[in-house]
Amino acid sequence: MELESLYQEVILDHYKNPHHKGLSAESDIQVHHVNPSCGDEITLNLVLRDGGVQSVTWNGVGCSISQASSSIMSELVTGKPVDEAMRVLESFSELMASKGSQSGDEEVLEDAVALAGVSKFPARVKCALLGWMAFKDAVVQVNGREEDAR
Amino acid sequence: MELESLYQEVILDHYKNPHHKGLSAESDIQVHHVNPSCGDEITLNLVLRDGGVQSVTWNGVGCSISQASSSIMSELVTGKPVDEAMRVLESFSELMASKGSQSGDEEVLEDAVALAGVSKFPARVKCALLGWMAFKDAVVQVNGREEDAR
Amino acid sequence: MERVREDFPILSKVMRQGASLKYLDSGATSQKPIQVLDAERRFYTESNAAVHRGSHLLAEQASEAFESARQIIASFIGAEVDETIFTKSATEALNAIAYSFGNPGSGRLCLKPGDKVVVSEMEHHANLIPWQQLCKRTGATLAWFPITKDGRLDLSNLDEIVDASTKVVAITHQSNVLGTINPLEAIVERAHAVGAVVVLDACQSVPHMSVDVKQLGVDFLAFSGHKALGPTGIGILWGRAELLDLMEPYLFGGSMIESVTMENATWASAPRKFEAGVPNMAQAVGLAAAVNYMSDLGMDSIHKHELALTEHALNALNEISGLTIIGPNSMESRGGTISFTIEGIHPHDVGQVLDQDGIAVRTGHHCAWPLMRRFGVSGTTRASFYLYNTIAEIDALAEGIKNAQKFFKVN
Amino acid sequence: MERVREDFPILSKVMRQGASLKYLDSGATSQKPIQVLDAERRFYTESNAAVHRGSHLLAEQASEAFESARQIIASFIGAEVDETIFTKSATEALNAIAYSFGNPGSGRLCLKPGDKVVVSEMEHHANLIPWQQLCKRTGATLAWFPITKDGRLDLSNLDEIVDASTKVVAITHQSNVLGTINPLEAIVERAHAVGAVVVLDACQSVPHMSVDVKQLGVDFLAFSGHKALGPTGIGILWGRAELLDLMEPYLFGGSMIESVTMENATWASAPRKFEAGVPNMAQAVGLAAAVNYMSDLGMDSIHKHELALTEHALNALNEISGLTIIGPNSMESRGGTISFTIEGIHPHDVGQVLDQDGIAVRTGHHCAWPLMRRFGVSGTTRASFYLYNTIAEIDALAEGIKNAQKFFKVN
Ligand SMILES: Cc1ncc(COP(=O)(O)O)c(C=O)c1O
Ligand SMILES: Cc1ncc(COP(=O)(O)O)c(C=O)c1O
Repeated sequence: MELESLYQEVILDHYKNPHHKGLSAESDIQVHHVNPSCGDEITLNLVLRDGGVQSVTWNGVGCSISQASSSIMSELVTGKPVDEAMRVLESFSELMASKGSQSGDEEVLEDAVALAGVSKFPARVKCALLGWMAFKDAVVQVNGREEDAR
Repeated sequence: MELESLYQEVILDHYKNPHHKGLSAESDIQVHHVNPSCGDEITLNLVLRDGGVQSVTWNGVGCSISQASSSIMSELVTGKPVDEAMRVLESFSELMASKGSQSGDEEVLEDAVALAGVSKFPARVKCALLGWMAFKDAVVQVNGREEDAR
Repeated sequence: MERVREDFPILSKVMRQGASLKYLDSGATSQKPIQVLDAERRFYTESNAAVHRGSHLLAEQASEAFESARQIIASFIGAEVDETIFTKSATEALNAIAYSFGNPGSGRLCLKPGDKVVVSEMEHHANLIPWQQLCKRTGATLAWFPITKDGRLDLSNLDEIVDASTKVVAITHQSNVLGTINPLEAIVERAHAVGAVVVLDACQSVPHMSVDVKQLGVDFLAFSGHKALGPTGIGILWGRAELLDLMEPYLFGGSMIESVTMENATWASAPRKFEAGVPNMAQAVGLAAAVNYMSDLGMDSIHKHELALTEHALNALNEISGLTIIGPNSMESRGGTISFTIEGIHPHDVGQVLDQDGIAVRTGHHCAWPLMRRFGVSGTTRASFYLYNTIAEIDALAEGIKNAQKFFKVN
Repeated sequence: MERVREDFPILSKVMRQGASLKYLDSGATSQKPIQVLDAERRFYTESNAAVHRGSHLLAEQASEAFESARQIIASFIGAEVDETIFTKSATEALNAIAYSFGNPGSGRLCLKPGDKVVVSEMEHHANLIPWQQLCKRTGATLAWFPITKDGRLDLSNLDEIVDASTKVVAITHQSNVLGTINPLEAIVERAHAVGAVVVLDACQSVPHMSVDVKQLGVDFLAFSGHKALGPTGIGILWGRAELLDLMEPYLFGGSMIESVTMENATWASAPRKFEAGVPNMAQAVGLAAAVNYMSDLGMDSIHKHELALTEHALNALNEISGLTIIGPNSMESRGGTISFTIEGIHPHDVGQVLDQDGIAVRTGHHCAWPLMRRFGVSGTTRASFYLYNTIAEIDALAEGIKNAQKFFKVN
């Protein structure tokens, strides 16, 4: 049944017990993203240190897909050099755009491959991407500030 | 052939030799009407005297139907008491709205019955009515002024 | 009502995994009977030409088809034919009014600083944002009726909210989220007492019950064709003749003019004034066919059918534990739109599980985001009914919700 | 081109007195091939649902159909998909731009007193009155290129007319009256040199020749679906991404927002920002089918076919004494639209006689009233050709004109 391929156990686990949920007291930047078609929202705090992602914390309301995806994302990128985190993000975006034709590279995406089934449901792709896009935006904004400061 | 029933000899005669065309030097009122869908225009001068139509003169550009109809109208109403002129107008409007089902009362409409065929062509009805509506408007405006003066 | 389903080819479509379609999303857009599709096609294959502009036979026939469509739709809502304007949608109709009210050429209808526009907290964005923008342009202020916790307009402060400075009261006839049918009489009476005009968003009422503009006593009314069995790309703006007369148009171009120079232009009278360009002729003809379809069934029969479905649905849904109805939980003054939340499952996930069984519902904020905030939810699941729905489809909905609860282990 | 006529059922319609239809009025609206009608019907019977708002299968399929229509149409004019906006008509598209340019929220694109908008004396009312109104709202001034006596833009004062104060140049690609194809290069170059944007009214070019927005170098482009084999009720607004980004929307409602409170709203990005409400989905799908139909034939073949018809027509008409061509009387830079007057017969009467033989032409001012004044006529008779027209139809036109002259005894 397709439903199980969409909602894999990993997803339901992350949904029930999201990681890195709850905003850190301090951050380099805070971003707020919404999905205008459904009203789901995420607030994300990012701390970068020495070219790496020191911490990603978030809060928000959303469906199982968006919550699980944000949880998986924050697990994945934390501790990685920013470059590498962005490559993971690229890889995940590609998977989401694949309309069910890819299963995802487990080496790179780890738990996130469980979201491969989402790519078959165009209306849900945005849910899966909500947290990732917030993370990307946060990185871009911090880097932009540093450029400005130079 | 329908064409001859639309363009009767009477109409072509009035078109070639329109009556009362050329504006009088003086008038109680001058009105200007356009047919916005084709750009045809008429300017009409009206003189009322003792409750009767003393003179109707007009100028303008338009198709054979609008020119002939204005010519016939001015012939018909000149010299008539205003009430009676308005009844002729009513009768003509009714004929134009008849979609080809009426042939018109020759006692009342005289030459204007030649325009009966126009009622079968919805797009031409406005042409036939252009001069008549200008006349009606002129009468209404003069009467309005008199009311205001009272 | 039993035989209508045969007129809607899409209702026999096979969905995911062989499930049959249970279309419970008519609040978003309705399905179309074959009669509407045929009317549009007949227009294109027999009388397609630009209306109002030509003297050739096709142009005559096109004009005849277009203007009789107007007549049919006008009669359907008890309006005069020249008061009935074709727009592309209800959204356009509402924006058109708001633009006129911001144009100094509209005379006493034009708003100024100190004037007030009143809406409600249950408005669809289409009947909210145009007024926000109008207030921004003119310096007028926006006020609104709050909503009670059972999803009714709170009119307890009617006289304070609609005060002497109020120029416009813009309100929905039936909520597209809650199903609430609003009590117009008191509002219209108060609005007119202070000299305000009443704009009615009738998107969710005209398709479902008998609506007569004269009886309602409102001044403007808007609805969309596509929610009323009609084609996409058409809506209706109705306004009282004497107000349309005062109003400046908002779209400028061909067919709406009286005369034009390089520097200036004057306008034709309504409805032409508000229909710039070659109009949506085929869609007008299609909407007239839709209106005829509804009239043949009878709006009262349609309404009765929907009420029966709604009562059945309320009973079935109320039996599900963890389900909360957002909106009136009784049959009093409500139509066939039911919003609800399920404890522990996000609306998107509810919708996904239902979709698996061919049950099409809407999830999210339903273009009524402020209303969501009022109820402290990010969204709801909404089932909305129309003349082609059946009791069996509603039972499937209830069953589907229970499946979702099982799947997400919340019950 | 021979076999296309079979795709257009209306072309075999029997007119007054048994005459066959010779449809020479495609400049007003085109006929539609069966492929377009079938595409619309398929949308309604297989995937009708409100786009962008639902997670159920039908809504997914509707969104897919709607968005691939956008992709097809964008490619057809060499545009990016997110720059391609569905409106109800070219008229709406042009008004939308004008509204944005009058909204302070549009920043540097908003006009102010002292700014100038340049049009031409050959504009359709749809590309004239919106700019008149914009100037009225903002205090900007309107200027225009005059027209030479053979129906060309007089660009001799280009640099004075398009001066440093010019913010917008809005011009037609091909005149709907004269058939003139305007030389855009010089205009675009000058406009950009002074920092003005160029708005192209492509209503009469996109259906008839290959148009590539990037190659033309313009900033905005508008055309209507119904003149391009597509359904009524749809038009396209194209604009450069960076300009659309700056622009405020002009219709407010569902689907165009990012977030909404009772007091405020923020916008989604283009194209969504400019498409408030449930869009004209079926018409978008129909227009994509029309575009595919044209692409399959090839725009160059279509254009060549029309040029052959035009050359034949000019020759035939020039042989008729008492006939005057209004517009270019040669094949240089002109398309298949020919306006003319007949000495001693009013256009209405010419049209009537032609109609008697099933020949459908347009008569009057063609929504270009200032142009009529320029040529000192109250109206013209206009024949306009498209891919389905034949040499025989043009011969019938010439014959018909001679009959009219006989009937009215002017020759
Ligand atoms: C040159 C030109 N511009 C604009 C328009 C307006 O197009 P529409 O009426 O489809 O909005 C037309 C057609 O009427 C036209 O020929
Ligand atoms: C209550 C209400 N008002 C306005 C609208 C807007 O209608 P449309 O999108 O057809 O313009 C809708 C539907 O989306 C609605 O339900």
